[in-house]
Amino acid sequence: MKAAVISFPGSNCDQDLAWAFQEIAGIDTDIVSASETTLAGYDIVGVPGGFSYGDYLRSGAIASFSPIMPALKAHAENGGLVIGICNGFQILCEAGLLPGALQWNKSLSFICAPEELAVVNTDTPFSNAYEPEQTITLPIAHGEGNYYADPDTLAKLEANQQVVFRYRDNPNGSLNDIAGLTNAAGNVLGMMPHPERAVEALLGGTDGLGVFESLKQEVLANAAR
Amino acid sequence: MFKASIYVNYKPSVLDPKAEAIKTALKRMDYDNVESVLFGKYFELVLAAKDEQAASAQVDHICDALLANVNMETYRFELTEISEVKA
Amino acid sequence: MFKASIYVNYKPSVLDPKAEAIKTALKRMDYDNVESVLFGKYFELVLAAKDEQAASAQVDHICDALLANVNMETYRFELTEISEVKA
Amino acid sequence: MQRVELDPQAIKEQKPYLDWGLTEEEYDRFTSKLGRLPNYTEIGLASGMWSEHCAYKYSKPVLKTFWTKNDRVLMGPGEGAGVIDIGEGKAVVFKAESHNHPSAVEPYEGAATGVGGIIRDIFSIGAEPIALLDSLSFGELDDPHVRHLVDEVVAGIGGYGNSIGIPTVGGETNFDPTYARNPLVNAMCVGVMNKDQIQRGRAAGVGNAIIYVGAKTGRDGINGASFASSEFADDKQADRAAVQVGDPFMEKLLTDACLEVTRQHRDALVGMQDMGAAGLISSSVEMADKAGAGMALDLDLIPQREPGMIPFEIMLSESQERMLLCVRAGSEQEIIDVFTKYGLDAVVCGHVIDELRYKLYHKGDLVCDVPVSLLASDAPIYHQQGEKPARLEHPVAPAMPEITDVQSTWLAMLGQSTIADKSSLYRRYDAQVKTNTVVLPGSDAGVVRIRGTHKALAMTTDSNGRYLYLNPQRGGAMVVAEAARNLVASGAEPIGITDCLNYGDPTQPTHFYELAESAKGITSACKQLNTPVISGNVSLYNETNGAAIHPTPMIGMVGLIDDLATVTTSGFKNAGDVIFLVGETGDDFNGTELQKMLQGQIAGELFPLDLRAEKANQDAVLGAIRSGLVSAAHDLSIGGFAVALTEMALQGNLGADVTLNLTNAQLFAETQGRFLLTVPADKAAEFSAQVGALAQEIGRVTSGDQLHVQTASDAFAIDLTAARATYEEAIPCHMK
Ligand SMILES: Nc1ncnc2c1ncn2[C@@H]1O[C@H](COP(=O)(O)OP(=O)(O)O)[C@@H](O)[C@H]1O
Ligand SMILES: [Mg+2]
Repeated sequence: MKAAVISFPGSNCDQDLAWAFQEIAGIDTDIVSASETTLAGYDIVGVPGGFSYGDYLRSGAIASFSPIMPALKAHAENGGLVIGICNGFQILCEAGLLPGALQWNKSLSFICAPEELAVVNTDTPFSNAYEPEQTITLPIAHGEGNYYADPDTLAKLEANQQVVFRYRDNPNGSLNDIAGLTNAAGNVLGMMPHPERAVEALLGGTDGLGVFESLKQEVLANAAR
Repeated sequence: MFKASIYVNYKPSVLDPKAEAIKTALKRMDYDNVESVLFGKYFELVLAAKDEQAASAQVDHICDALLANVNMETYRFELTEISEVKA
Repeated sequence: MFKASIYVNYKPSVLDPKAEAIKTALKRMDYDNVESVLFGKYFELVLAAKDEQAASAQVDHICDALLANVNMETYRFELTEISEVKA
Repeated sequence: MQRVELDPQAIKEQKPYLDWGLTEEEYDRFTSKLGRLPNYTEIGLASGMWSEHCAYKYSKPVLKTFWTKNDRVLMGPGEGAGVIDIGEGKAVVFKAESHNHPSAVEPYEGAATGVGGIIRDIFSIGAEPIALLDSLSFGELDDPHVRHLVDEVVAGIGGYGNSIGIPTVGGETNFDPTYARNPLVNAMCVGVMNKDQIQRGRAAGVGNAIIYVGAKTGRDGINGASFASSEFADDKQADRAAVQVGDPFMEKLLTDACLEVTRQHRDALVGMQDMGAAGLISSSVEMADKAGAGMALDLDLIPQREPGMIPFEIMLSESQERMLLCVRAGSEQEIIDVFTKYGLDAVVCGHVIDELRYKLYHKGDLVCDVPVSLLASDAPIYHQQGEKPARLEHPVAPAMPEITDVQSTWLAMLGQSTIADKSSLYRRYDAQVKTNTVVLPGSDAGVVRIRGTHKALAMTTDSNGRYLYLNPQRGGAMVVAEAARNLVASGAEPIGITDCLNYGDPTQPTHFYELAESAKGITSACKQLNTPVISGNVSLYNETNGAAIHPTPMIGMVGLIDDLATVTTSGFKNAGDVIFLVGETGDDFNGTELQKMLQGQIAGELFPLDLRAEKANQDAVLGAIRSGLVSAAHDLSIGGFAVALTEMALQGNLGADVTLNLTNAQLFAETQGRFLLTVPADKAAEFSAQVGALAQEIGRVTSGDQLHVQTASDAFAIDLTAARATYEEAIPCHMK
């Protein structure tokens, strides 16, 4: 089982995510530069947080033109697992792998704080280790995490049960309290909260472990199939 | 050589928190006569192209792909032919 | 009723990392023909004022005090009289 | 803005250097040492290099008195940052920097570029930056201009630190009218490295190449160093030429590339330094001077953002995100390739030469040819005489504060801006990126683990201008003591400090007195607490229209935790834990928040500090923590016992029941050397045996939402719901 974490110029959670995959979940993990053009051989691809290319135009906008993106899109189209966290979520939206967009927080300020989330769909490769409606606490750290999609898109993704995590106490103005969601096929997840920051009790919590355990189970199950 | 003046704005249906903040600030400054605020991005590109049609197609693609997020933004642009570019 | 179209840009001597980032991205997208990029802000205010002069004075003050950071940015605006405002 | 280059004779007559901060005497001194009239470039360079910011011409005699060495110090002041051995082959590197003047003019970019600058100091030593802290002092929040400054400064610090991906794990925010037009914006960065890889800013070896790396040079921040070395008058607010814009994205690339060079290309690298104050001139001259070498640069090779820049501008520009390297001849390409890989500009722009001169070529002309030392070690040093300010001669002691309604005083204290909860501000900083932050902002110190070991570093920034205003020397010692208490309460042994010395115009004998006296106090505390000064920064001329700020040295202190298991935080942990108060409490009110709140002034004789008792108490607390006896610890600082107890309760969501033999007013006294600790009931006897009479049992943690307090004269309760509302909403309410 292998995971790749894509490192864009300006990514700053790439090491953190790779650490969580490698040291916590025990998945063999490589950091792959965004200037590479292939992701062959990886079961899971992580798109990490940070400020790719400075995020100077819109978060994630410039990263979505990186050389690695065609390979990432191909990986996703072939059913490969993709998890985008924070800036990774923004990149996946900009690249069209996830619906909608992330706008400035309602407060217009960056927020770094623990947030309570409800796991509203446990039937995904990213959340099957959680209990339905379980409340978990994960840190958020973003300025642009206010999820927006037009009414049609929103209705569709709700009907399709694509929402995986919802804020209990919406910190940023996201529509329908959306903190994380998948694509229609269910193999690509984007979420603003940082599960990789909640995998060690020493650092204040382990509620993020479920995401990594879910992914690991999914890959093992796929391999057995 | 062409100069493209490009305007990118939120779609009217999208609530723009920055425009809202400006409205609030204007209220606080006692500008009660300001009826509406739109806050967008403005770009100027200078580009070489063989004719206006080619320039227009290119700028359109640049806007659609990069400068605007068409999920929530719209864009428009104007082209002017310019003779020379200042370095 | 007046509509003010306001443009706020960095002063030429101020480093603009945003414009640099866009230039780099355009290069990567193979738009080598783009010579220069300017990235600014664009505002549209609709405001009530008794005449153009009054509107202009107000908009100027709003720009100076709120919309532009005059340490680093310059602004310009155009006023158009409009008959009615769309809500 | 087109600069006209006056010829040497015209310079002599028209004295343009006066506007750049150089005096006539200094011009004469430079001229006589040079042996001819300096040209426009040369005198421009002198104005930058002889500014207080670069030459420390007033502060150097004071800095020399600092205690800078013990057996742990690997590198003291004199380089980008200082280095301390922390065992297991590792070292901690830290320094602080002030960006007060730029932040007063352009708060977002001023604060952001302050952060950017201090990060470069850390990685220029070869250390990986692991944490940031800040120390902010503003005027009162009822002033809209102050609110604007707070908002923008906080956004700027977060904007840079969050983006570059270094957690901001601690800091402080103070409010006092003294800072209304002259905010203090100090930033500190901490890094970790292998102790055998220390890198110095040296340019040695004739023929070796000087390589310029990073952002292009523009006209931003020209004369920034001399700008920071002169005071503000309102009419100068219009002077906006000095604004620099930070690019954290570029700096992230620069950090990674420079660390790769120091780790993997050590043989090729001779020295490296960041371009901070006075940009290219200061970095290049210092590198040559420290190595006793000469240097020649070709300015046509310097990457430039704007056309038509003259040598003066190129050399004095303070464009951000630039570094200067000295690289062995023949290895240039190897180094350039590293930077190219990260998409950064890197160009050879000069060489080390075999004469001790500093030479600049521009469009084929030799535009500067001066002895290296004339710009560096031979800069003037002034031995200023201090004079005791009148206010200190006959301090008028106000009456003892009288507390009529202790509950309402208690709540009102919690709502004072300097005491109230700052989370609405530090929530805007990413405190967790890199996933090593063990203790987040909100406790006494930020704690960051060191991967691959069982160790952690605790860190804090502290200042208290009010204490120094009443007594610069004792106040200076108190700030160091407080910083150490914050670390001890977190379970760390204090190991060293950095500082930012924020004062008024040093040419005024009374301000110089404040500077010199506080250095004495800092030194005595450093020695007592075994925390040498390993780096620092001076910011003088903090004045607006002739009025100086309170003398405000900022102390950044780092402590070592050998075993992660002993990290301690301040929130109550369990109902039933026994509460101990360490240290005696006196009638200590002059200079306190209580005095300010009730009497609207800071006045009288500052209360005493017993450094030996302070050290004994700190040792006892640290010993108890290391023995695993302590479940929560908090030092008593501004607001005294009442504030500390409330904070422990609010953080732990638990109440308390305490009985003290103190007067109501003493609940708010700021007597030094005190801690509140909680100890699990089954360990209380062992704790008492170990700590003895230094600690006094005063009560228990309870599960309720009340603090029940019995003093010498009263029994009363504080409702924690109300306390929380006051404490947490005070600042957000003001900022609305
Ligand atoms: N207040 C101080 N206390 C101790 N050392 C100081 C102090 N001020 C400056 N130094 C030391 O002097 C040297 C030069 O400082 P500075 O010019 O501020 O560095 P930089 O050029 O990186 O900004 C540094 O090593 C710094 O640590
Ligand atoms: Mg404390």
